[in-house]
Formats: sequence, C-alpha cells, structure tokens
Amino acid sequence: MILVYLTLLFAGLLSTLFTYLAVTEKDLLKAAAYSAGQSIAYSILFQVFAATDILLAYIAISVGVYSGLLIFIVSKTERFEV
Amino acid sequence: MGRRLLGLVFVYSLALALALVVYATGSLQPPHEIKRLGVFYVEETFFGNMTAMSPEAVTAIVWDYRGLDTVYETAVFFLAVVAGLAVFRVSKTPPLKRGVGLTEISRTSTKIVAALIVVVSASIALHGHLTPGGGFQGGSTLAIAPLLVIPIFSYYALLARRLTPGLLVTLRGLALTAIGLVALLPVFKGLEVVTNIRFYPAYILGQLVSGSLLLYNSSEYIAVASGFAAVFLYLSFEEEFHEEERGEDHE
Amino acid sequence: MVEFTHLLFAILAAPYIAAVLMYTARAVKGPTVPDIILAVDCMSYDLAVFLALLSVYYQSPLMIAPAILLALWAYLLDVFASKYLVSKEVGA
Amino acid sequence: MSEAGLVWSLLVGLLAVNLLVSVYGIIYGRSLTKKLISLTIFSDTVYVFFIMVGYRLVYPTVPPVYVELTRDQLEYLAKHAVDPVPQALVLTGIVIGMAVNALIGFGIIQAYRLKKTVTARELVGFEEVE
Amino acid sequence: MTSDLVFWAGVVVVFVGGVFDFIAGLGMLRFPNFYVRLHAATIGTIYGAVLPLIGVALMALGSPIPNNTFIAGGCLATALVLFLVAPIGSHLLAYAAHKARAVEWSPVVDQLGEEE
Amino acid sequence: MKSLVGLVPLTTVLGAFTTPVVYLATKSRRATFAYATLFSLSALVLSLAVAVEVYAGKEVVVYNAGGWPGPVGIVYVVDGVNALLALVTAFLSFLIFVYSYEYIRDSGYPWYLVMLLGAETGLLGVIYTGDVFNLFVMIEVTAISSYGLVMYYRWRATSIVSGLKYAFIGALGTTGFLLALAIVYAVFGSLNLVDIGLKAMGYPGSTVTGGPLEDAALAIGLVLALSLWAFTIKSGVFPNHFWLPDAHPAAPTPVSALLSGLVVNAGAVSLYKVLYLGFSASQLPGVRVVVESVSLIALVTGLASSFLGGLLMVVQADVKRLIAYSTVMNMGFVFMSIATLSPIGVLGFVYYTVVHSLAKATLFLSVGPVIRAAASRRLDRIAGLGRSILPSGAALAVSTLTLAGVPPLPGFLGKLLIYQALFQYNVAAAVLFVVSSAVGLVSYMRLFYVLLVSPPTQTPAPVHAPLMKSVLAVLSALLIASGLVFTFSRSAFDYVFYEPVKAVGDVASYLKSLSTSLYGLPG
Amino acid sequence: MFREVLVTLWLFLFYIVYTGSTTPYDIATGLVVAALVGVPASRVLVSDERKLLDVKRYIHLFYYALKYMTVIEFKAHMDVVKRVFTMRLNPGIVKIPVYAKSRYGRLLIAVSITNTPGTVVVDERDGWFYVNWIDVASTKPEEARLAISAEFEDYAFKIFE
Repeated sequence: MILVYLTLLFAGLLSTLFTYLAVTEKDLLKAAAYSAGQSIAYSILFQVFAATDILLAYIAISVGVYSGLLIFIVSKTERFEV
Repeated sequence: MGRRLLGLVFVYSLALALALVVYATGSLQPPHEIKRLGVFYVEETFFGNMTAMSPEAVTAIVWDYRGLDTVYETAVFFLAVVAGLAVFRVSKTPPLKRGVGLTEISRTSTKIVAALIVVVSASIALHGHLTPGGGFQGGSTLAIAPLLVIPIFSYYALLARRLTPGLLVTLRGLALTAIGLVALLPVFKGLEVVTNIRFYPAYILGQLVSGSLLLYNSSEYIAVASGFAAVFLYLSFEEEFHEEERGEDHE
Repeated sequence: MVEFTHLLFAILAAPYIAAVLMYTARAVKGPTVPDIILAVDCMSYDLAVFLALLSVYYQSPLMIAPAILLALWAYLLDVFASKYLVSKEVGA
Repeated sequence: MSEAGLVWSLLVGLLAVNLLVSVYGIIYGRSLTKKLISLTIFSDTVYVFFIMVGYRLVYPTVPPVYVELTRDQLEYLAKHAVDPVPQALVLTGIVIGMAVNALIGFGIIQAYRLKKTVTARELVGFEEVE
Repeated sequence: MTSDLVFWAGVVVVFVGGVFDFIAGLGMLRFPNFYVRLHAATIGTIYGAVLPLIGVALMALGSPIPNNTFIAGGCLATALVLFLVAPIGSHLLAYAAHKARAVEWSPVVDQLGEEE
Repeated sequence: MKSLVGLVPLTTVLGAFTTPVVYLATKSRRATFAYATLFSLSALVLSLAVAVEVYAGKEVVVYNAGGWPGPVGIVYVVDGVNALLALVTAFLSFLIFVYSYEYIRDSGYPWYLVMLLGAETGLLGVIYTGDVFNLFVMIEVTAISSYGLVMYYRWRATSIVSGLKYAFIGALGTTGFLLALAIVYAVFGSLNLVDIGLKAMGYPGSTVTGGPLEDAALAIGLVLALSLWAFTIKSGVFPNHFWLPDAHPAAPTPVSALLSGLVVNAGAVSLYKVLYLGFSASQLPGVRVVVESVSLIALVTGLASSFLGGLLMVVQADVKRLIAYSTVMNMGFVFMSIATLSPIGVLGFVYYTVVHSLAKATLFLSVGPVIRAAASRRLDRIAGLGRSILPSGAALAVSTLTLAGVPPLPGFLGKLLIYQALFQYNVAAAVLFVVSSAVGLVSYMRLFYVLLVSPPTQTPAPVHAPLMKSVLAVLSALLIASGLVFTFSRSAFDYVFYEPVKAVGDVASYLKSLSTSLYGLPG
Repeated sequence: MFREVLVTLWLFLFYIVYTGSTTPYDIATGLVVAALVGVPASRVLVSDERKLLDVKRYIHLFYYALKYMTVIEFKAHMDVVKRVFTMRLNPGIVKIPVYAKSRYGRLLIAVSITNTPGTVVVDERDGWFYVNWIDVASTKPEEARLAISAEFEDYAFKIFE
C-alpha cells in the first residue's frame, strides 16, 4: 500500500501549497493558474479514491472550465488585486 | 516573499497540529468496509432483484435510483445558463468580421484535435451505462471543441457556422425537454416519474442499453455541451458590443 | 508477490512524483505567467501518466479514461492563457 | 494506531487547512475574482471530503463498475469496490457548484461594466435608489 | 511467458521515462528563463509522458487484468493526443510570451524581435 | 393510479425547459407569458389535488420516485403540513405570474419567466421532499433562480452587487450544508429523512443502511451546526441577514414578493425538516443535549434577528427596504417558533408561515403600482399615494395590519400561537418576543400612516393594470376572509392547521408510522 | 466521396482504439459517431483526397514516426539532458525558411521541431519559421534550416506534398 500512502500525502501537501498560493497571490492570472494546479492535486486524490466518474467530470470543470472562466473574467475586468 | 513563506510555514504547521490532534483521538481511520447502502447498490445494480440493468453503479444511482436529483441538477445548470443570459442578454448578434485568432499552426492542429475530441466525448457519453462516464462527462468533454475554437479562431468562426447563442439555447432546451419527457413518460402507464426498467427495455437487439440510461445520457450529452458553448459564446462578445447595448432598466 | 507489486509500482512512480515536486517548485517561483502555466502543463501531462500507472496498479481497466481529458484540458488552459497574453479580448 | 491512520489524519488535517484557507479567501479576499477562486477551492475541498467517506483501504481498490458481467465480478466488487453513493452525490454537487460559480462569474463581469472595479469594498458602498 | 516479457518491457520503458522526467524537472528548476525552460518541458512531455504512456500500455497488455485492451487503447489514444497537443501548447505559450514581451532574457540572437 | 405528488415539481421544471423554445419559436410576449403561466396553473391544480388527497385521506402520502422505496431511492413525504405549504406556494406563484404580465415590460421576460418557474420548482421540491440530499438539490434550484432574479435589472449597480453578495453567501452556505451531508452519510449511511430520524432515535431503521447507531453526538452536533448555518443564510436570519435587505428590494417587485414571501421559507422548512423531524425525537444520550443546545442557538438567532429587523425597519427611507427588514423580523419569529421543538411551536410555524407568505407577498405586490406611479421608492415621495390607487391601497392596508397583528386579521392568531409556544418554552423568550413585535408594530403603523393617511405630495399618473389590480383584490379578500374564518371558526382552523400538525406533532410516532415505507425493515 | 469514407474510417479506428473493445454495440455506435463527425469534418480536414489513398505516403508516415520517436528524439534528448547538467546554454531565436506549402506538411514540420527538445517554433510568417533554439550554431537561415528542419521537411514532402 506504500504507493497509496505516498500518493495521498503527496497530493495533500501539493493541494495545500497551491491553495495557499492561489488565495494569497495578487496577480489574478497567476492565481487562476495556481487554482488549476490545486485541481490537479485533487485529481490525484480522486484517482487514488477510485472515483473515476467524478474525475471525468471534475477535470473538465475544474481544470478546464473554471480556468477558462477565470481567464475570461480577468481579461474583462482587472488583472491585479488592489 | 518572506511574509508569504512565513504564512506557508504557518499553514503547514497548522495542518500538522490538526492532524496530530485527529490522530491522537484515534477516531479517524480509513475504512476497510463501505457503507451497507453502497454494497447494496453494487450488488443490486445488475444482478439483484432491484436492478437498474446497468453494470455501472454510479450511473445507475445518478440516473435511476436517485434520478430525480439529477433531473433537477440539470435544471440548476440550465437555470444558471439562463440567468447568465438574462444578465448578458443582447438584442442582436454581433456583425460578422474576421477575428484575431492565433497562429496558423495551431489552427491546423485544432481542426484535427477537435474531430478527435468529438469522437472521444461520444465514446464517454455512449458508454456511460457500461463504463465510467456519462452524459455530463461526455458533454463537458465535447464542449472542449467549441472552447478551443473560440480563442484560436475567434468566436466569429462559430457564428459563421450558424452556431449562434439562440440556436444553442434552443438545442439545450430541446435536449432538456427530452430528459424531462423520458422522466415523465412512465407516468402515463401509471408508474412513478423517472421509472426505468419497468418501463424502458434493458436490451435492444441483444445489446445492453440499460433502459432509460442511454436516453438520459445522450440527451444530457447534447444539453451540457451546448450549455457550455452558449456560456462561453456569450462571454466572448467584445466589451464594446455590450457598451452599445447599455441602457436603463425601468420598473 | 503482492508486496513486490507494491514496491515495483512505488519505484516506478517515485521519479514522477519527484519531477512533479520540481515542477511545483517552478510554479511557485514563477516568475512570469508563462512559466507557471508551463509548469502546470507539465504537471498535468505527468499526471496523465500517473493516472494510467495507477489504473494498472489497481488492476482496473476503467480508470484510464480521465488521462486523455487531463491532457486536453491542460491544452485548453494553454490556449486561453496565450490568447489572453496576446490580445485583451479572449474570444475575438 | 497504524500508519494508515496517520496518513489519513494528515490528509484530513491538510484538507481542513485548505478549507480554512479558502474560507479566509472568501471573507478577506479584496477582489471578487479572488473570492470566486476561493469559493471554487472551498467547494472542491468539500467534494474531496465527501469522496473520502466512500473510500475503502483494500488492495486493489476499484471503481464500483462491473468489467465483466459475471457472478465472480459481483463477489470481487463487493470486496473491493469503493462506495458508489458519494460519487453519485458529488457528481451532482460538482455540477451545481459549477453552475453557481459560472453565474457569479457573469455577475462579476457585469459589475465591472457598471462600476469599473471588482474590489469588494469599493463595490459595496453604492448609492441609494432614486 | 510472452506476456511477462511484454510487461517487463513496459516496466523498463516506464522507468526510463521516469528518469527522463526527473531530468526534465531538474531542467525546469535550473534553467534561467522561460524560453530555455521550454526545452526542458519538451523532455518532460515526449520522453516523460508520451513514451511512458506507451510503456504503461505494454504493462497493461502483459498483466492478467480483465479487458486490458481498455487500458492499452486509452493509453495509446492519450499518447497520440498528447503528441499532437503538447507541442502546440508550448508553441502557443512561446508565441504569447514573445508577443506580450512577458519574459526578460538575453538571447544570442532574436531575429523575430528584430523584425518587429 | 399513483399519487400526483411527483408531477408537481416536474411540471414546472418542464415548463422552464420549454419556455425558451416557445419564445424563440413565436417571439411573442403574450404567447410566452401564457405558456409559462399555464405551467404554473397546472402546478397549482396538481398541488391542490395532492392537498385534497392528503386532507381527505387523513394519512401521509409517500411517493417513491422511480419506484424505489425508502433509502434506496428518493421519496416525497407529503403530510398535511407539506401539502398546505405547497398549495400556498403554488397559489402565490401563480398570482405572481399573472401580476408579472403587466409589470415586466422589458426584453428579458422569457428568461425572467424561466427563472420564476425554476424558483417555484425548487420551493415545491423543498417542501415535498423526504430526502436530505434532494433537499440540498432543491434548495440550490431555488437559490440559483433567486440569484438570477435579483440580478435581473442588469444595468443597476445595486441589483448586480447585491445579487453577487447574495450568491457568494448563499453558495458558502449550501456548500457547508453539503459538508454536513457528507457527515450524515458517514454516520448514518443513509440520506432518507425517516431513516435518519429512526436511527437517531435508537431504532435500527432500514437494514439496507446498516444497523442502529452508536455514539454519534459530536457528528450530529456538527451536522446540526452546519445545517443551521446554511438555513439562517437561506432565510436571512441573524447573523446572516445582511444580504437580504439589499437583495430583496433590488429585484423587480413581483420577484421581491416571491423572495420575501416564499423563497425565505425554504430555510425555515429545511430547518423544520432537519432539526424537528430528523433529530428532535432523539433519545440517544449525547444527542439530546446537542439538539437542545442547537435549538437554543436557533432561538437566540431568531430573537436577535426579530429585534434587529424591527429596529432597522424604523429608520428606513426606502419602502422596499423597509419591507425587506420586516422579512428579517418575521423569519426570526418563525425560527423561534421552530426552535421550541414542541407541537404548538410547529403549529405556530405552519400558521405563521402561511400568513406571512400571503401578507408579505400582498404587501410587496401592492407597493408595486405605487412605486410605478410615483417612479420612486422613497417613503417621502410616495407618501399618501396609497389612497389614490384603490385596490392597491386596500391591499396595503390589509397586509400591513395583518403583519402588525391587528386582531380580526389572521396575523394576530399567528402571533398568539408563537407567543404560547414560547411561553411554554421560556417566559423570558415570550416577553422578548412581545417586545420585538411591539417594535415592529411601530414601523408598520408608520408605513400605514405614510402611505394611506398622510396628505399626498404629488398626483400620480393613472396606472392601467387590470390584472395587477385583480390579483391584489383576490389577495386582500383572501387575507380578510381567512382572518375571519380562522379567528372565529374553531373547526375550520382545526381542519386546516391543527389536524395535520397533530399528526406531525409527536415525532416519534410519526416516524414510526412512516417506517413501513422503508425498504428492508428488520424482522 | 472517398474522403468522407476515409476520414470516417480513421475516426472510427480512433474510437475503437480509445474504447478498447469491439462489441457490436461499440462498432455500431462508433460507425454512427464517426460518420456524423467525419462527413462534415472531411471538407474542413482534407482538400486533396487522392493523397489520402496513396499507400506509399502511409508507409512513409509510419517509418518516419518510428524513426522520429527513437533515433531523432533520442539524440535531441541526450543533447538537452547534457545541457541540464552542464548548463552550457546559447539560446536565441533564428529564422528558417520552410518550403512545404501544404497545411499538414507545415504542421508536421512545426510539430516535429517543437517536439524535439532544443527547438521550439515561436512564430510563423509567410514561409518562415522563427525557431527558439537552445544552442544557436548559426544565424544564417539556410544553415539553421539544415541543422533544425531539413530532415523533417524531406519526410513532410514525401508524406503530404
């Protein structure tokens, strides 16, 4: 089970790192990229939890649609958080 | 940078502290068994007495055992698109012109990739009752194709191919109506709404289609894809165009 | 035998995890947006491999389907970010 | 007390911290876009918690889907499959969350059109009606 | 016997891919600017992702998993799509970075910048 | 023939799906409105049929959606309380549809109609459902339509910004509720409300969801705390009331009526289902304490919000904002009533919710023509205008007096019931309740005086709106009639309110009587 | 007519590979989906259908893919891997002429260049590729072309022109 433990811990650490970065970053475009990174970390967790159905939807929504939406928002509003 | 690093250290130490507290209470262990209800679904979904005739327990729950949830969940997505359109509504579509787009290489590549995406997404949606996947997953995969076209060719390419927001919303409405009708039809035979196997055939020509699951999945596939396409199409109208539409709201 | 399988897969996965860690370090350091997007990209392509590896490890042929999506959506992220950097209007 | 318990506790701790950090972002984020990013992270973390409920620690863990339609598979799945219920519920939850977030995104852009800012504090002090 | 051979061939390929990926990660860390890091990223994509995917396909074909063609087919399709998509992604990022002048660097020669 | 319950929300959602198609096909305002209103009308007819079935049969109707019983599938559990609330919801929604035909005149009407149908769907689902996850989904259906409706005036910064505020806080709350559901599933292994209630009482419940429960007080406390948090947000109760006075006035007036009259009920009904039906009969040792402390918190929040709403009502200059604060106050009353966890508290909750919905919707709808005539929402500008617009003025008078609790009108009885419930619970709470409603009375009287008694500052333009006027006439007639009937005829009150609540009042026996509907009972 | 059928067949093949099974259900849905996509897409994707039928081109493509994945890539990888450790960098953007005229030929060249570590196509403009090169050996377009893309272009001509 060593791979499972390793992966869980790794993904957990990665997700916290990216969450922190996304929340504290002032450049919103970078924050959107970080939140994509956080979604990728969660994707590993979902795969380890054998939730393939979720993963198929989650990757589409979280890595793709949210990033696209956020980039659209940033492009139409402000890029930097005051 | 120094402050952020400090914050990061704080966050990780907080996580460690929480983890130690949780570990010390000893109440949290990864379960070796799943809930009785989960086992019930796994056992019944194909072989049991209360079968949905689908080897895919998740899709069986999503569209059959708890089908009502999903019908209303699609309604939530539909309402979100409609609310977005109500906020962004424009009285006319923008005039066609040549968009900015990206490089020639990416255009050529995108054409091939788009065709492959449609095939992959159809496979995901049409095998929803057999393997992981389903209408929503397939539809959101299909939506990559127009989403790629929008930045690479500019959205005028979609408008020129008659993929206007109006058409997409109509398509979405029709697909959702199909979902609603599939849920409604058993009522006319005196059964409950979203009934599956007692009304719809499980096999067609010897091939397993799991009753209404295939119908739901294929309708949802179109609905989700057109919904995403409509959302992003509305988002990509230029700001000047919205400024022209600007007006006052009267009570 | 089962123990051996665990070990084998852990060894196979280790370099990928290490690589992802290094990509993460790059994503944290930045300094520019393309750097971060590139790092996130590389991570997701690696994770596509990782997902495939996990599906062999779990001996379940059904868990392979998301890998292709990871690749495709990461590409979409690229496209959107580049379009934003090139011109202010993403859609035009 | 096992290493599995330790890993599990660490994971729960990390995810709980994610939850706290994202709530912090929602409340104290200056820009609405930042709040939206935090909101997506918050809901994603909740989904991970939900999926964790359905996990089981056996080798190999498999999704609750029949690969072959045989009775052997039934026994195999009953011993190895994860819980399908949280997956079905989270699938619903993901779609709903995405819908809400997309609507919020539309709202943010419209607010910028009207007030030329997305900073929450500047937006809130708006004028009285007529 | 053949299946074992296929499996171990897959393991070797995946392992080699892992080593290349590791080096690519190292390159991502060490290289000084974005334009150079692009090349490290290419290592990470081609020998760090496409090749291992083929290796995983071999591993799947060589192990006694039911319906292992699912995995093999999925891996090959992913490899194909990755092969088409990854270079275009790098190209677009480089194009955008150059166009937006987002990256500071001191090239030996920049014939694109000269023409603009 | 199975019961019609499952069809009620499905009808409206089908209407929502097809309305854009009808609009794009016909491009006709009249046809689109008629089409959507038709669906609302059929929901009204169906919910009336359900109510008749439940009241005549004197038993709880359990509808297994998809034919799956108990914890396997989703069930609708319709007792008298649910049937009554759903009927009121469908009735008011239908009237709001009729009213909107003359009120909504800009180009966004098809989307407006779709969202209105969506909100109605969600409310009906929230009221009927007997499954906690379905409750979450239906709350979201309501919520997302409300966000869209609040943002309907898209070129007004107020409506967009307050809609965003509402959406952020609402999304936070419902996601918290999802976390609560994760804990519910982890602890109970079930999502069926009856099953959860039985398990919390210490019974085994359905065998499909595993055996009885051991120690779970901490988890249940967490569940209840998160749910209460979410429901206070949905109902606009202190400390999460702050979005409501911004969001409700920002919407078009019929929508304000819908939001203030009906949508806020979603939180109260959910609290009633989860706290009262789910856990109040619990006999497990730790859980008892947890439930009592959570209900105390709910009582305190309700009290705080009633005071806050009452006090802030006094100082408002914007008439719609004033009415929105009165919603905060009244939802505080409703929460207090539920929090007593006694049968009479539930009676007060049901009766007061019905009366408040009718009266609040009437108040908002009657203010609509006044605002349109004066083209302003400021109290000093619209002073005295109530007199000159006749049905509007009458409806204004009736609804204000109802909410203020003036005796022959139905509001008085509601306050009396809540007072009794609180008196049994704690004397201090009852006294504070009286004080806060006295504070509210001042504001209502001010509204009454300003709109109806004080001399008009301007002569309004005549408003030609026969449908709006007839809706107002129907509503005020209904309010007066119901006040007279329920105050003076004990048997009518008993038939409509007391009997259904009596069936629910004893939660333990109610849940046990429903346990036969579950799949896989032990033994 | 041929091009519709052939594009459909290629897409069908991809469908079957991705799905990984060949039950009658897969074949039926695959054919339907591939036809639904392939028929409208073929006009966009293929301009000269005779090239699609030429077996020699497929053989070249296959041979090239094999050679590219093993020999060319390996050389390029080892080169950049060395640079990771030695940090001997000499980066720059050079312009190289491209003689291939067909869209797919240019795509193949661009993808091949970019997929080789050490070179990335940054932009393309009327017949010229601007290539980011990790080790600028020459700034003269023709010499740079010999070092970077000459081999790819040979095959591009054989396959697509």
